[in-house]
Order: sequence, then structure tokens, then C-alpha cells
Amino acid sequence: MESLIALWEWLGTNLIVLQILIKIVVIVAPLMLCVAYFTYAERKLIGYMQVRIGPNRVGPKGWLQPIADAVKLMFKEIVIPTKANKTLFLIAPLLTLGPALAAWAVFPFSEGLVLADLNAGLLYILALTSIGVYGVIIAGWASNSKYAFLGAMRSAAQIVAYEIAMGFALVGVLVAAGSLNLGEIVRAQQSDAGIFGWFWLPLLPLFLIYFISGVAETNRAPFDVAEGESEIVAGFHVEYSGMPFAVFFLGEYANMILISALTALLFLGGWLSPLPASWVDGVFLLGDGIHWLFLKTMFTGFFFLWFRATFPRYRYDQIMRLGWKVFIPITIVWILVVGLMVVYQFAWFS
Amino acid sequence: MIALSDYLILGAILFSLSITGIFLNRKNVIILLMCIELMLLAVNINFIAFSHFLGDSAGQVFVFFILTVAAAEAAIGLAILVVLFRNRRTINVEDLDTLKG
Amino acid sequence: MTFEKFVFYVFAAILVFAATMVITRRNPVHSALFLVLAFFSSAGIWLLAEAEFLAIVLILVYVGAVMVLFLFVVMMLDIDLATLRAGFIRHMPLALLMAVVMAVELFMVVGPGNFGLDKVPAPVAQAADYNNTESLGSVLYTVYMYPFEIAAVILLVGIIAAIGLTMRKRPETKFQDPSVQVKVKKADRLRVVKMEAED
Amino acid sequence: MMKMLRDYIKSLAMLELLKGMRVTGGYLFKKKFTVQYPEEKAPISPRFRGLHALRRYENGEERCIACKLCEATCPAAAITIEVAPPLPDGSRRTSRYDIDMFKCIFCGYCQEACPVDAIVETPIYEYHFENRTDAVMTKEKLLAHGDKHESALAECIRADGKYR
Amino acid sequence: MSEDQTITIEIDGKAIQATPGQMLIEVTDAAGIDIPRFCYHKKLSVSANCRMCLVEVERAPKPLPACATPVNDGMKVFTRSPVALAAQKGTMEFLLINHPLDCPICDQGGECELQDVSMGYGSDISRFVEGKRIVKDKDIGPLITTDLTRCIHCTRCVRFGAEIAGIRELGATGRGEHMTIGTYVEKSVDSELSGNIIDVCPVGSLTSKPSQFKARAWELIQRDSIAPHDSVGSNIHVHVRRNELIRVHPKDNESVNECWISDRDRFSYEGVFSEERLTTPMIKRDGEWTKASWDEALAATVEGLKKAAPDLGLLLSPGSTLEELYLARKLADGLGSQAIDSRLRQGDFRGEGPKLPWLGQSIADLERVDAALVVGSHVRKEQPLLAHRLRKAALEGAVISFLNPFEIDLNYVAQQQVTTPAGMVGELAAIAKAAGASGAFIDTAQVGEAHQRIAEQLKTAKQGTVLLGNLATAHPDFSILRMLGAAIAEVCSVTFGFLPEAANSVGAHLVGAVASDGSDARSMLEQPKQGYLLMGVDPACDFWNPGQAAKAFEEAGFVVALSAYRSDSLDAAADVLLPMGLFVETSGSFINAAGMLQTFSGAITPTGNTRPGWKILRVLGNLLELEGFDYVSSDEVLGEIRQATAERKPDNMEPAAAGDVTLSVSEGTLQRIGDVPIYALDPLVRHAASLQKTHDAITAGIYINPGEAARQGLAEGDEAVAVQDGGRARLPVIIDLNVPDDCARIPAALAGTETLGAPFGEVTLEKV
Repeated sequence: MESLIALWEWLGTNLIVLQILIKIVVIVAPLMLCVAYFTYAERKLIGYMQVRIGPNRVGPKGWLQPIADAVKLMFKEIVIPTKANKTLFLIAPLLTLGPALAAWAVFPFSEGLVLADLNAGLLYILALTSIGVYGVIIAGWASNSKYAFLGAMRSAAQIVAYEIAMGFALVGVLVAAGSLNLGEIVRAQQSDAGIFGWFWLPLLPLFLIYFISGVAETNRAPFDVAEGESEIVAGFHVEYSGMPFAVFFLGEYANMILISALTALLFLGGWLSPLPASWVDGVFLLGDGIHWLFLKTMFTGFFFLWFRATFPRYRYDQIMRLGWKVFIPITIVWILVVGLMVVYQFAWFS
Repeated sequence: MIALSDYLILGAILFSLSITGIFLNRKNVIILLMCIELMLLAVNINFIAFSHFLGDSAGQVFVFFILTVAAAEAAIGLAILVVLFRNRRTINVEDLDTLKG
Repeated sequence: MTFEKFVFYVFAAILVFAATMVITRRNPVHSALFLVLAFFSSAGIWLLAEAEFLAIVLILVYVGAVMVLFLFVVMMLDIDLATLRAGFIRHMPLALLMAVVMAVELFMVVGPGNFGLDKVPAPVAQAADYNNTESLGSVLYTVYMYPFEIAAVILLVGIIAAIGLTMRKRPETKFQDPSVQVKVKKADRLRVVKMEAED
Repeated sequence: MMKMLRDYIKSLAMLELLKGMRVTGGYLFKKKFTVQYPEEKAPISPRFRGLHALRRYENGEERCIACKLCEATCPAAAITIEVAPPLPDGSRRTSRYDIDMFKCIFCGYCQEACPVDAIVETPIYEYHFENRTDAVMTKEKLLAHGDKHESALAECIRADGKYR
Repeated sequence: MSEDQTITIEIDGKAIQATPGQMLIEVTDAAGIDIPRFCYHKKLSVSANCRMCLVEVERAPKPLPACATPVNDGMKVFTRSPVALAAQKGTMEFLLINHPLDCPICDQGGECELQDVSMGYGSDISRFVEGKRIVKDKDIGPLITTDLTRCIHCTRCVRFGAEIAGIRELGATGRGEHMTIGTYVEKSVDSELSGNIIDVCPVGSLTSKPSQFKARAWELIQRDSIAPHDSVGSNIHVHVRRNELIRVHPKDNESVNECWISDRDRFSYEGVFSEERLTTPMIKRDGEWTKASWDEALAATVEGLKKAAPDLGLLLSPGSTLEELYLARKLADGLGSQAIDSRLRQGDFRGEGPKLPWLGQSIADLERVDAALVVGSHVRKEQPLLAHRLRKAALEGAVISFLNPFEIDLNYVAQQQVTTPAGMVGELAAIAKAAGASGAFIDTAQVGEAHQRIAEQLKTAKQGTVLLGNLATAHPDFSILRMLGAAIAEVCSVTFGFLPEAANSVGAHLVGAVASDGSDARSMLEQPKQGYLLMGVDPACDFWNPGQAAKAFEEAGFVVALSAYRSDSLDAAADVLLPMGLFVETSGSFINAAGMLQTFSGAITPTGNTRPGWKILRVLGNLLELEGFDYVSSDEVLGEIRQATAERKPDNMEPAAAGDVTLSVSEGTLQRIGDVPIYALDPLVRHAASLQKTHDAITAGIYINPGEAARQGLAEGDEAVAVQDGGRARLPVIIDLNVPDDCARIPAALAGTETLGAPFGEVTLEKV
């Protein structure tokens, strides 16, 4: 163990690139596994909500289903439509997956457990999530298919619209926390009130709007007009097959996990224990730690699936109305409220 | 170490390129708009470089304002373009020689 | 050459390449995408110049919003590319001449002779707890308060102008008000009448 | 006014959405009644309308007399029959009996129309093609199905007999 | 009965006008009131034996059959009263007692009167548990299938045979349950109208044999057409399934074919799908036939025609459509040739002849004559439905006289003058003399008692007619016969007419597809041309003198044939074969004997690579760069024909100036009678397989009477070689009492006779 730590420190001084690479792998590999089993969880949960049992054939209780899917997708033929823009067609999936993974660079998993402790971390995340739309637009345009293009246009407009609401929600958070650093934001939620000290309570409207915007941002049901099977087949990725399709898939689920984790981080106290610190200090597993973050992420992620199992798809104009006419005004109003709370040192901000 | 002149020369090259672009694509309003964005980028590089080397944040503040104004400009420019296309079915600069809408 | 300088040259090369492609590509969509690349690489250069906040804002505002709008417009409009390209070759010599003259003049002014390391020394690296965002913010909300407000007003005017220009009133279109639809209860639509059965 | 306010607050509180989520959430814990298909099979009615078959008489003679009533009644126009020239004994048989399974909607009208119980729909629902042309059930294939599943068919007919 | 007198009866509460003497069912039919019936048929006598049409009549103790109850003034009839319905239902139950439940395998299924009526009047369960009657099927020939178990004893077929076909071929034997329909002894039904019993039969007892089991009634698409064989122009329904002709049915047209058609019109459709159809253009290269594309074949044709023009002969089948004949005429004009003819079987072209020969009267008029003289026509076999009209007249009391080179089968009493072909002129002249005419031949004729009688009948007739048939047309002295006939008609002031041979013989005259300047069909072959265009003909069978035709085509530089079939003689004659569609595959028009223009459209798409004739000719016109060949549809051609011929009316007037009037047939030696048998008329019917198996489809042979046979030293079953004009044909000898002395009937247009010459002329028999 000690020799391992020594090796790590040696790497840090001599081969910093290798050290960074190892860090990236340590983050990305479990993330990919999470993505895989998130798909499994989705199928299973939605199945249960529809009174059926979901995948149960591959492996015990279907546990190997995601692996089987991955293998299948890997061996499928990659079909590139004639007259498609080949380069862009192949780059597009990477553009969806890339930002979803890169965002984890500034993500604090626990006290001090972060790849890059960036001062403007929140801004960085905002910038990266806004880049995600390129994958969709380019995929839709490069496919040279009208369905794909329609899907891409819908999705792009939707993402741009909800990004604003999302950004305003985050402004509320950073006003409350007084920092753009994600670690600082978590620490700002630490109080002796435990679960009630977190930002979800004072920023309840922003919390809800952030999460719902996150659902819209990832083009998930009920905001999945970008795919809209019933009207535009599968939207921007109609023409995709095999591995590029799998990458889109990975990107979508990685984004969902990212949004879930960010919600947990920004509003649900990140790695903090829900119990007041004075009660649990030093108690095994009840104290602060990465496992709380994991549980909170699972909790918020569950809502993504629950929404999908519950709500029918929004009509496009309703989505736009919700984004522009409901969410943005509410966030602006609540930023004002938060500002006043902070200035007058109301309860949470004393 | 990177010299200030490196930044400035980069900005100059970028500026020249965007001028060339305006000359070459003088019919296509969209590319003209993009060239203007590129030009502003060149200017911003200069501001940032000076701000960095002179240790004065005023340059960055200027960049901030330029970004703001440029975003507004792009939005209005594109809005005009869309309206134009809707009415005239073209974005060719040369076709825009009548006063009638 | 230091690592920093190497990174600078790489970014600079990408930037110049992307800018060249922006002005020469036949397809405006490609131009727009290369412009995105140009913004990315200049964001990298800005990071080297320790303007982190602006670098990220550049990505956020330009890449995330403005260029998306550009792409939107370019993709949606059914543009006749052939006529727009006409004269490309014809203008080439003049454009090149202009560019070269301009570049040479600018070199003479901004070249190492005037702004080399020996003339303007490299700044000292900022302290570890330096926060670019914070310092910029403190200047912005104090010294530049009024310009900041004016910028906000300009943005507002921009929003209103853009909406005003592109908004099409379609009085004849039918639409449903979802909020009204949502509020409807069973009792509003269905009346259960009890009555005697008839033979 | 009060109603408007109440409605506004209600919609902000997303009560309707929560109600919906309660429904799906409730089903999460309900007992599932999925049938594990290849191992378990749902019981089927003797009137089940599956794969088609042409039956024979016990002496091996084809039942079908090429009366074309099934062809006429088929709402999907999936059946094509051609009549053979009269046999030496004067009887009438098909020279071609094709059912296009791509067109067939398994309505069972052919079975209803058949005066000699020749064309029947078997309770067989597990079958596949590997070739588009295989989707056209020829007379040979239909007769082979009939021969293969005659016992199952007889059982179905016996079970359903009193209601016919 | 007096037509002007009307009475009023009440049916189901409605007052309806009727004529005294009408049967109730006629009144209800006219009023659109439906009464079920099986045995009643409007063209047949009333037998009232099915009892299905029972209706309740006020004050009648029992329900009465509507078909046999004359109307009375003020009678009240109830067709749907409980009594009537009960009676009908009871009848239905009895009818169904012995009717088998074999609708699924019955060809009548779907169009069966019994089925339809039992849907309306039958009960849904049968109370009859005893064994059903079974009747053995009888083989009554290659055209009709019997399934007598299905018979409900309406006797329509029996009455049809007795009343319409004129031969009592079918009858009912036995009584009660043992009653069966059949021929008394095992024989076939041979009437040339026999196919109509299929239509007449209300159930599936009598069905068509060629189309047996081919299709069900509901699969068939019905298209209207015109029969292409005789000059009646019978209206027909062509029934098509998946582009295949399944059967032909008559279409009612009282002024043409009533509700009947001849077997030839009904069953000839089989020829459309003959193996011998020419389905692709062919070019003969160095004596070898090779398949060619249309472009190649047309290019070869154009080249050949250009080389041969203007010394070009066009020989067209008179069964071609009006449009085809007109375009051929236009083509001939464009190429500078006047040699065009469709009178291929006419033997004598001396004299100018009438402008537009026709029947001289409407077809319906034929049944109203009270005296008729038919010269040179085996009318039953030539024009079965015209013969039926004449028979109707004869049954009404008209006296029909025939002058023929052999005795013909008739289904009514008539006078027959039988003489040798050479003697026909003399006989006709004698009748003319008896009638009081004068002129060449007439003055020298020997008038006998029979001639006197015939002349007298014609003279006293209120409506009489003199008709010249195909045998007269083919006669080498046709112009003399025509002149004599016209003279008789004139002095007796009766109608003079012709029985044109083919569907469009009248039309051919109308559009000018007959030579007017002497280059007629016969001379075209006697003085061979450089090139020939043949349309719809087979050189072996369709020419007056096939031997000469073969020679002429051999000598010609270029022969192109538009034909639906390939045959050995065509292969030998032609250089290019262009496949042409038959009547069901093209649109067009025919003008029938009575001058009635009837247009039809195609019923099926042309077989293989064939094209409608008018399109072939149009393209030829285009390729030859002739003016005015830019037609888009056959309607356009027809419109042009109508415009061009608006002024022309049918005209049988013999021009005053008689031409050369010397007899060309000499008496004394053995003379050939070369009639064209009913099923050898044209290529289509010659390829109709089932018709060729009938009794009427006679084989080639030497038909002589026993006395003549003895003189020639021949006996039935021998084979002899007939020698005519140097042509030899080895044929079996058949004893035929109908042939007069000094004559040998060797029918033309049959395989084996193509080496012989003209249908009339000297022939010697050599015993083998």
C-alpha cells in the first residue's frame, strides 16, 4: 500500500501525463460501467412499472444484458448513407460523448477527490454541456436525411432554450454558495441541519427547474421530441447503426448520469451525509463520503426513468413554452429571492 | 516563453485572413458575418495578450464587452438574414439592391 | 522551446488553419464548424494568457449559443451555393494582395521589434490562489459598472430586435392553450345525468 | 380570481404530474404476471388462428376442391388458387394454392368459407422464414403442414365441434 | 291480338297496364317486379313445369304459375303474399330435394339461378333425409359438360333444341324422379348453336367444357366485344381473368343476335392462346427464321416495301378491323399501289359489281320475309344466326328456296335445288326467265316446274329477298350469278342482298380495301407482284386459289405478313412476320352484313410481343415517312373513317354495264365443290381446339355420292389423289348422299387441300 502511494507520488513528479491518464481511466471506466448498468436499470425499472419484468434472458436475471447489447452493437455493420458527409457523420457521436465525459474532470467526488479543482468549475461544466448540442446538430445534418435533420433542429432549439433556464438555475446556486468551484458549493451546504441544510430547500424552484431542464437537455422523455419515434422515426440518429449508434447511446446515458450527479452535487449536498454532522461524525458509512454521492446520484437518476415510464411526450410548442415562458421567469424571480436571502442572511445563509 | 509579439502576430494573421475572407465571399452574407466574428476574435486576442502582459484587467473587461456586443450583433444579424431570406429567397449581397422590402 | 510555447504554437496553427478553412470552404456549414474549431483553439490560447474566465465564456457564449444559431440558420435556409461562390476565383488575387499588404504592415508594427520579449517582459505567474473570475468581477462591478449596465441594455435590445424581426404573427392559426387544457377536470366535460329508464 | 390563483399554484406544484408518477410508482411494486415464453406458454383456444394448413381425407385424398371460396372471401387477397384441368375421374383439384403470408391477416375467413374443411388455421404460431420467397405458402407446404399437424387439428376441431 | 287494346291489372296493389294475351310474368318483368322462375325463358315456349313462379291470384283457389297465366282485365295478383311465398318456398324445397350440394365444385356457382333464388326463397335446413337421386353424366360432345344430377328439369335445353336450334337433340326420358335429360341414344349435340344451352340452363347441369373449372364467376371481368367471325357481328361479353380469356357469352341485342351466339363465336376464343401464336417478330435470313426485335423487323419491312413499291399487293383478311383496313388502304395509297383487296375467296371479278354490297336489309327483317331465294350458301354453317332468322321466317310460313351445288342440312322445310356448280348459272337463269326477266343466259334457259314455283313465290311475296352466299361468291361465274340474282330481285321487286363472308366484308368495301381498277385479289396472284403485304391470312387456307397464292408469294421479291399465327405456308411465303393482335387484343370496329358499325375495345393485353394491327400499320406509315399516320388511338382512325365515308351508303345496285359474260365452268367432267367448312373460316377459328373436335369440324376429304363413287371406282374409306390445276392432294373418300352427280365436294381451307386450286373447277380423282 505504501509502496503504491510512493509510486503514485513518483508518477506525479516525473510522469505527470501518465498520472493524469490513470486518473482519467479511473474515472471513465467505472462511469462506462455505470452507463451500461443504467441502461439495464432503465429497462428493468420501466418494465416493472409496466407490470412486466424486463430483460431476464442474458445471464442470471438478465445481468449480462448490457454486455450482450454492447457486443452486439460492436459487431454490427456501420452503415453510412450515400451522400452523407462521412467525416462529420462519424465525428458527431464522439461530440456527444466527449463533453459528457470531459465534464467529470472538475467533478469533486468527495472532499479533495477531484481531477482538476478548477475555480470556474461550474462555468466549465456549463460550457461543456452547451457543446453537447453539436453532436446532435452535426449528426442530423451529416446524415442527409430529413428525419434526422428535423430531429436535430428540434433538439438544438430545445437544448439552447433549456440551457438558459439551466444557467439561471446555476446562477442561483452560485449566488447561494458564493463560488464557482464545485467543491466550494458542496462545502457551502454543510451545516448542522443535515439534509435540510442543503440547497434544495431554499432553492426548491431552481432545483426542480434545474433537474427538469436537465431532462430536457438530455432529450429524455417526456422531452424526447428529438427522437420522436412516432413522427420522425428516431430523430437525429435514424441513420446510425452499430458502434456510432452505441456511442450516441453512451453519450446520452453518460449525460443523464452527469446531470443526476450534478443535481446531487449542487442541490443535494454532494458527498455530505443527510444526517446532521454532529450526530454521525466518525460513525461508519453514516458520515460524509463518496457513497452518499453515489446514492444521491442513483436517487436522481431514478427520476429520469420514472419520468420516462410516466409521461407522454410533450408537444414541441409546449416544450418551448415551458422553457421560455415558465422556467426562465421563475428562475429570474428566484435569483432575486436568493439574492435577498443572501443579503439579509436569511436562515441558510447566516 | 511566449512573447507578446507572438500573440500580436497571431492576431494580425487572423485579422488578415478575415479581411481576405470578406473579399472572397463578398456575396454570401453568412460567411461575411462569420468573417466579422473572426475579426473580433483577432482583436480579442490582442486585448487578452496586452491585458496579460501589462497586468491590467481592463483588457479583459473590454473583451467581455466585445463578446457581449458581438453576441447581440450576431443575433440581430442572423435575424435580419432570416427575414431577408424569407422575403427575397436569397442571401446574395448583390441581389439586395432594391429599397423595396 | 518550453512546453507552454509548444502548446501555443499548436493552438496557433490550428487557429490559423481553421480560419483559412472558414473563408475558403464551399459549404457554409463547414465554414461554421471550422469557426467553432477556431473559437476552441483561441480559447486554448486565452487560457495560456491566464484569462480562464473569458476562455470558458468564449466557449459558452460563442460555441454554445452564437454558433449554434449560425448553424441553425445555415442549415435551415435553402441557399443556392453556386451563385454565391461565383467570383471567388476572380477576387482571389486582390484579396491575397490585400491580405499580404495588411499582414506585412501589421508585422512591421507588432513584430518582435516592437513587442518582443526584450521589449515587453513576460509577466510573473499569478499566485496560486489568484482567481481570474473574482478579479474580473471585482473590476466589472466597480470601475466598469456603467458600461456593464449598458452592455446588459444592449443585449436586451438585441433580444428584442431579433425577436421583433423574426416573429411572424399568424392570426389565422389555430392553437390550443395547454395550460387551459391541463386545468380541465372531469366535471367540466362530462355531466352524468340520472334519469328514469324508459321502456 | 381565487380559482385562477388556486389553479396557478396547483400547476406550479405539479400535482397532476405527481399523480401520474404515483400511478407508475405504484405499479413498480405490483406482482408481475409475465409468462416466460419459450418455457411457459399461454394456453390457446381451439379456435386459435395460426399457420395455415391444407387437410386431407383419411384415405390421403386432398380435401381442397378448388372452389375458390376462400380466395373470394379473403379480405387481404392473400390467396391465389388455380384449378387443375378436370382429373380423369372428373374431380376438381387445385394446381396451385398459394397463401402470401405477408398479406395474410389471420382473420380465419378462409377457414369459415371452406365447404370441405380443407384450409384450416392450425394452432401453430411458432414458425419462421429465412427467405422472402418462403413467405408464400405453396400447396406443397400447406399440405405438409396439414399432414404434420393433423392430430393437433383434429383435437382442435373436436374441442370446438359443439360450437360450430 | 290487337296491340292497341290495353287492360289494367293490379299486381301487389299497383295498377299496371297490360295487353290481353300476355302472360303474367311478361307483365311483371316489364314492370320490374321480380318473380322467381326457372323454366320460363322469354325466347322459349312456356312449359310451366318448374312451378317456381307461383303467385296468388284473387279468386283463384290455388296459386297460379305466372308464366302460364294470361292476364285478365281487373285481375288482382299478389307476388309476395303469404300464400305465394309459401308456394314458392315449397317449390324451392322440392327442387332442392334432389339437387346436390356441390356448389363449390360447380362451374355455375356464383351465377346460378338456383343459388340466387334459393338465397331468397330457400329454407336454411333440409328436411329431406332420404338418399338423393344420382344421374349418370352423358358425353354430349367437346363443347358442353353435363352434370345431370344437378338438373331441375326445367326443360329449357330441350325446348331450345326444338325451337331455336331446330334439332331435337336433347329430350327428357323417364318420369318423376327417374326423369333425365339426354340424347335418346348416346350421341353428341351438334347444332351450330348448341353452346346457347349453357346459358339457358339455370343450374350447372350444362356447362362449358373448354372453360370447365377454369375460373369462378366472381373472378371474371366482363368486357364487351363483337364476334369476329361471320358478318352478323354478334354482340358478346368477353370474360377475362388475369389477362386470360375464360369464356365468351352473348350480349343481348335484339337487332343483331337476340340473346344467342353461334358456337363459333362462343368457343373460338381458345385460338387466342394457341401454341401456334406468333408472339415475336421474325425475319427470314438466308431461309432461316430468326427472332427479331420490333425495330429490326420494322426496318426490314420498310426496306422491303420501299424496294417493292409501287408494284406492291396488299392482301387483307376481311375479318380485320375497319381501322386496320383503312390504314392499309392509306399505306397502299402512300406507296403508290392500287393493288389492295380483301375479297380473298371471291372467284370472279368480272364486271364492276355493286358499290357496297350488303345484306340489303336489316338482320331482323330476315325473319319477316315470306319468300326467299338463297343462292350458293350453306347458310347454317356460314351465318348460323342469319340462318336462325330465316328459320324463324320459315316457321312463320315463309317459303325459303335454296340453289346450291349440294344438298344442305336444314332444320326446317324448304325447297332445295341442287345442281352441279356449272349448272347453277342455268338454274338461276331459269328462275329468272320464269320470273319474267330477260337478257343473256336468261333467254336460253330451260324453265322447269320448280323454277316456275320459286319465281311465283317471289313475285307474290309481300316481303321477299334474293340472297347470294359464300358458295356463290366463290363461284368462278359469280358475276353472272350476281347479275341473274339482281335481275330476279328486280322483276319480282324483292330485296337483293349478299351474305357477306366475314366480320368486316362490308367494312372493307366501305374503306376501300378492295381493288377498284382490276388489280383484284385474284389477278394479284395470277400476275405476281414484286412485293406483298399480307394481313391476318394464312396462304394455305384463306385464298381462293391457294396453289397459285403459294406460287405468287414464292416469286415475289418481298412478302411481309401481319399475322397472329405462324403456319408452314406463311413461313414459306413470307420474309418478315409481324405478330398481330387478335380481336380481343385490339380495339377496332366491324361493319356487319346489315351495315351496322359496331366498335369494341381490347379485352386483354396482347399476348407476348404482339401489337394491335392498327398500331403496326401506323408505325409502318411513320417509318415510311408517309403523311397523316400520327394517330394516338384507334378512335382517331375511326373518326377519320367516319369523316371520309360519311357519304357512302350500302348499295347493292348492279351497274348497268355487264362485263364479260362467258361461262368459265364447263359441264361434263368431274367438278370440285370447295366450300369452306364452318370451323375453317379464319385463322382464329382454325386454332380453336375444342371446335376442331366437333362434328362440324370436318376433315379434308373427297365427298362423293355412291353412284359417282362407283363410277370412279372408289368406296368409303379408300384414299384417292385429287388432281386440280397440277396440284395433287391425297385424301380419304367419304360417301355423301348430298353431293350431286359429276361432283366431288373437297372442302377448302382445310389442311391437306392447300395444294389444290380454286374451290370450283375440274378435278380428277386417281385411285391409290
